[in-house]
Amino acid sequence: MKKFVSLIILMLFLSMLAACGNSESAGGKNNDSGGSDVIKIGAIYSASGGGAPLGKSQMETVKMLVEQVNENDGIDGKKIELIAYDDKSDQNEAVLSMKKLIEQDKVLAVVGGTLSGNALAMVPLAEKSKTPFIASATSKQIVKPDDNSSRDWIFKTTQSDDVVIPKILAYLKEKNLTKIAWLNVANQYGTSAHEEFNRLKGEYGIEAVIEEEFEATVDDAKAMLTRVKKSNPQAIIVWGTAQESSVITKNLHQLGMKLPIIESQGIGTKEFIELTGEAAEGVIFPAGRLIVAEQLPDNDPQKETLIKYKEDFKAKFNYDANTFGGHTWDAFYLLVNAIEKAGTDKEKIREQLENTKNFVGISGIFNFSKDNHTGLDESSLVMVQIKDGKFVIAE
Amino acid sequence: MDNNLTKIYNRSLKGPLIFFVVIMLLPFIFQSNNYILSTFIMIGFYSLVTTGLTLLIGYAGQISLGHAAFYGIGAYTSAYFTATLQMPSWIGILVGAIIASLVSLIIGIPVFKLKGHYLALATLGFGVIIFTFFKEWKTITGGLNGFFGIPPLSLFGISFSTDFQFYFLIWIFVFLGIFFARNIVQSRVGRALMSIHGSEIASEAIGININKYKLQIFVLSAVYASIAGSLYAHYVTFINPQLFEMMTSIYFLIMVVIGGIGNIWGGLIGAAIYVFLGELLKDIVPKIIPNASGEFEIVFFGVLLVVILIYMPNGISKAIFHFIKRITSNFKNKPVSAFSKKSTGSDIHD
Amino acid sequence: MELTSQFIQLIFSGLTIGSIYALIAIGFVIIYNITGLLNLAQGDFAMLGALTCISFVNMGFPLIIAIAVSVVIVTIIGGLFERLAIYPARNSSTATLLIITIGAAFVFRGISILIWGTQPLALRPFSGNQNINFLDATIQPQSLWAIGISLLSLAVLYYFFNKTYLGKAVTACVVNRFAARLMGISPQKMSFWAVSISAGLGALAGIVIAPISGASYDMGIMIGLKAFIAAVIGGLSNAPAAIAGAFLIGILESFTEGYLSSGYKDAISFTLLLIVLFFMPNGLFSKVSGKRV
Amino acid sequence: MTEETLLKVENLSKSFGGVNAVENVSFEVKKGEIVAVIGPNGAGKTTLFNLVTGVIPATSGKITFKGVSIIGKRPYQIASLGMTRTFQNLQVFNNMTVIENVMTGSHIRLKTGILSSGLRLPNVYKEEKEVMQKALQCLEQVGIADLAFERAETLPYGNQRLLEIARAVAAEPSFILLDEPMAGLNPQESRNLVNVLKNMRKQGMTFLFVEHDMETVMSIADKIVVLDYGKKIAEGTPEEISSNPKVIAAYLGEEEAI
Repeated sequence: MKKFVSLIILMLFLSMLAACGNSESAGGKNNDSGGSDVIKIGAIYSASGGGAPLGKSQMETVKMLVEQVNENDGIDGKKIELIAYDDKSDQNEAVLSMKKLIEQDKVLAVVGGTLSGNALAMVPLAEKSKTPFIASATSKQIVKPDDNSSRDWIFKTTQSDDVVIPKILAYLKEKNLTKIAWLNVANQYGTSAHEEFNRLKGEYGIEAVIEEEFEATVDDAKAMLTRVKKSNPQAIIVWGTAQESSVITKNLHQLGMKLPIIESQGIGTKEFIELTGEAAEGVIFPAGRLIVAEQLPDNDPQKETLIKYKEDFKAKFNYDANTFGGHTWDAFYLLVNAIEKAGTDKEKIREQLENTKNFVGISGIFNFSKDNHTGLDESSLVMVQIKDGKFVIAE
Repeated sequence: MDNNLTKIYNRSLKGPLIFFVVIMLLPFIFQSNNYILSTFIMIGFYSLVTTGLTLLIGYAGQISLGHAAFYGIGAYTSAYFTATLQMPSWIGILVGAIIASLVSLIIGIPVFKLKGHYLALATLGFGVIIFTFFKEWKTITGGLNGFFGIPPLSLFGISFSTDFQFYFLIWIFVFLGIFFARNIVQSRVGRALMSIHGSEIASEAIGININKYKLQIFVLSAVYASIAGSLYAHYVTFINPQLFEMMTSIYFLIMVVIGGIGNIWGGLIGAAIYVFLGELLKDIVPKIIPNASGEFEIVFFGVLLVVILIYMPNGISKAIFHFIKRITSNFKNKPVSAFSKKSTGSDIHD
Repeated sequence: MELTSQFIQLIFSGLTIGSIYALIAIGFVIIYNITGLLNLAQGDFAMLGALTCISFVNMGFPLIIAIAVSVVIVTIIGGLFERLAIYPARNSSTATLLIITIGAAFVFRGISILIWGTQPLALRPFSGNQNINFLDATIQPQSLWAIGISLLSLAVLYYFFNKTYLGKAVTACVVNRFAARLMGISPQKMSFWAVSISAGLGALAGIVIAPISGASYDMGIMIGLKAFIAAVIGGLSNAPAAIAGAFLIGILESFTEGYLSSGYKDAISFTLLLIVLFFMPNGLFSKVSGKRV
Repeated sequence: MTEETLLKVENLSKSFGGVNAVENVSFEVKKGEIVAVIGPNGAGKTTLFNLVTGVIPATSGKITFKGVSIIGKRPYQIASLGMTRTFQNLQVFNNMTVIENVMTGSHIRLKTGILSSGLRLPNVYKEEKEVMQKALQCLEQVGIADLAFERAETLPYGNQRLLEIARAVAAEPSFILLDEPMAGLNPQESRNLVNVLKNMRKQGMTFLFVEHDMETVMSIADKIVVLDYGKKIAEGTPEEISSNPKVIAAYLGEEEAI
């Protein structure tokens, strides 16, 4: 028995090498027959691992949209073939998957990158191979690197920190709240926003009376928050995603700190409200219009698109669509739009993407240019408040 | 009598050379496919780390769950010296190795007073502490935002910027690393290491300074990891602390154990299986279960891991070498000498 | 006054999380002493317990029944895990067994993504949200539940191990495996019970913490690890010491967060661990034994 | 020349948590002698061995070997002075072949370090060949040279004992401690081992050994040290010991207790 199983396992591994060779030749053949009847698009999201709370809905969004487009006869009669990989929130997986998409699957373009780190690791590969890549991660380095390396082929559908933070700062200034406590989750998402906050706060005359970090695995932050309480801020900014922000928000409530609480766009999910309960009441955060779609006036250009995405998604996956999936919707349809107009030439797709104007998406209305590969400005965001367990547009 | 040594130590270069030639020829077959090349390059990085770890775990019998730290030290040192200080690559690699060996020495002195699970936990603890350094020492490492713009490796005036070039570089390092390790294993030092695994009290009684050897081999394995890390940083050009957290150390241990302890090729085999298995699951799983994403791969990987270790507790390399031996002995009709008949019960240390 | 209130706040935060660590740490101690196994999937039992319980509550079961049923289910999963993964490999090396438990942890995490997805889920507190004020410090009722339930389970465990036949048999295995075998107690059977019971305890810990931190597929990793540190700091061979270690780690963490920065929380726990390992390898609370090594 | 003192133990004591395992023991071993330590179970014989070889630290007392104090020295340092040992519970290196076990025994006689072995410098090969020859000789000396390439763990118990002795000899020590070398051997194996030891003594080796088998002790020991409850109760030639009333009482006492 033991020998038998050992043998089977051994065979499996031997077949693995063979499989590698096979898939290579198969990939080659597909390429030879020319991409004339299908359009190959690659997707890489973190559907499992640490980034999964964001990446799973992105992966499901892109799969759903491909189905929809193909049901409607594809792009100019050509079906889309989606090749999707889960990078498992691991940078090496992301790099290997990107190479596989480019070199072996020979995709026309790639959408993906849930986590900024993974997206940043994929960027040079897309750039080098001249493959259009539309990322859904937040870091502004993805399209506007500090070292000024080239980003011709890279686009991004999320509001960078340099769009989100000014929105918040402007809001605080307007409400005349100048003494602020800043708390961020100790990961890339939190620290990059923190940097941006520190860079810009002066311009808005805002002062941080205390700056703290908390772990993504935090269970109880009351200890740290008592320190925050002592520093007497006028408002508190909590920068994290749903689970950790929920703990902080609940703790603030328990400590009886009745201050304006401003959080990040990362809490814009129903789970946050469920997790946080009554403590979530009154929390304000900047968000795309997706979560408040129903409350938009009928003449809002985004309304129809938003509601359709929401309904489709809910019907198919039985949970609510969220902002993260929305970024993927934008990435995918920007690409589809570009292919429809420019055909299947990579350089032309790139040019088309760069010149896309007034594209109505989920995250906002996109206006790209040579210097702006994000295409979104502050108007894509609204301040949203939690009231009676619902997201409402704040005034 | 001159050939006596070959009775216990397989010094034959035939197998390794054939393997080396095959490895060196592969890129010419896959030249157009950077994906396959980079799969092999990843195996190369891991093999370098796991070969060092095999000396520590497989021969000296000491567990480490902190080697991602040394991998990271190599990567960050190289990144800092080449990107920030604009120095040549070899200086980064060298300084990384020196820092890694110093750190491992400082860690090793207290840690190797411990055994078994306690040792595992202590090394894991050091791994977490060094990870905290990567995370918090923002002026050097860039913190959680990561370290950008590491230049491609350039050695001896050659720049290794393509997968094709890098492939040769990393595999030459791997083979040098394996041969160095193999030479160590087949010598006085190797026997001393194995004796520590066999019985610490007995090896001390015949005059082996077990703490010295544990420490030496720990430092050596840290240097292996550091060099691999340096090369890795130049290869990916972007690193962040998350690459060097606890799970990475655990993955290294997984590779060593599934590869097989007590065999110097075990590290390479384990690394290859780990990478191939991951890539293979990526292809196979969606075919079995449509619409499946990564979590299925993780489940399959976990199940396979458990099954492999239940049925091959000594790792896969042993099974592979037995298999090769069977095939080759089928070719040669009869054992050549009376000796080989006798030694069927013995295992040659490769 | 403010100083005392902050102090009490920190103590309660520490005790709450410490009580969670304690429940899991005891699981470690039981398994470690009976099987010599370091089970890195221990924290995942907490995750499974919490998520299962949330599912039952959402189906409309009363909380108490949901808790009971999910503890039983996870106990069974623990038993299966022991039979399918640990038992067949019981004679393997430390490293091999360690990795088998990691493999099992992968499986648990993967399966729970499949069942519950990746978004964190909520469990309502056992008894309302009305905070209790105690000397100016704010205490959640759930904290009291956490501390209370862990103390209660410790009492039940004490009774089990000292008064019931099965419990005594398990204890006998801990003290002397060989002697236990002579008495007709099979260590293999005890290994099964040990892992099952630890799984049940883990599940309970997960359920208790869920209303405080929420529950998601990856919550087990850090909880499990911290509980293990706690067990080692206290002393792996001694359950009460492990519990003391768990509360100590909980309080240490809460004070680090309260007075320093939470970025260093893990590093500080591990530093304490290393200090204990180097200077008191039998744990902080172990008596100096005259036993020959 | 034969009167040269090799090992000198003075007032040696060791207590474990208040229990005296060895108490105030003194004796000497001269070069070329075979000295036996006997005593009922729990008399402290193995503890004495562990003290002399540095495995456990002494509570008080002095041990000098070749005129050098070895108190506080680590076992490997003591071994490098020329003292090796075997173990009551066999400590063969199961993960190696028989000959590698013995080659490991030659450790202190070799110089190769990590760098020179890793780079395989020319002198390494020469050294390796020599150590292998030496190991084969040691195996021949104990009569198991034909098993050289078997895995150590596959050897029967008796041969593992011989292997431990060969490993101890490979270090070319001047003094070997044997902890119950006859335990678990059948009569023929025992006789064989006695011959091996006698031959080695002829070549100038000195032995200190613990043994229960009185026949062996009486036949090869030059001097016997008797321990009871950690104290030395007698010392002398086999003839003196066999007629010593204290010794008889200690042994009879033990038998009565059974």
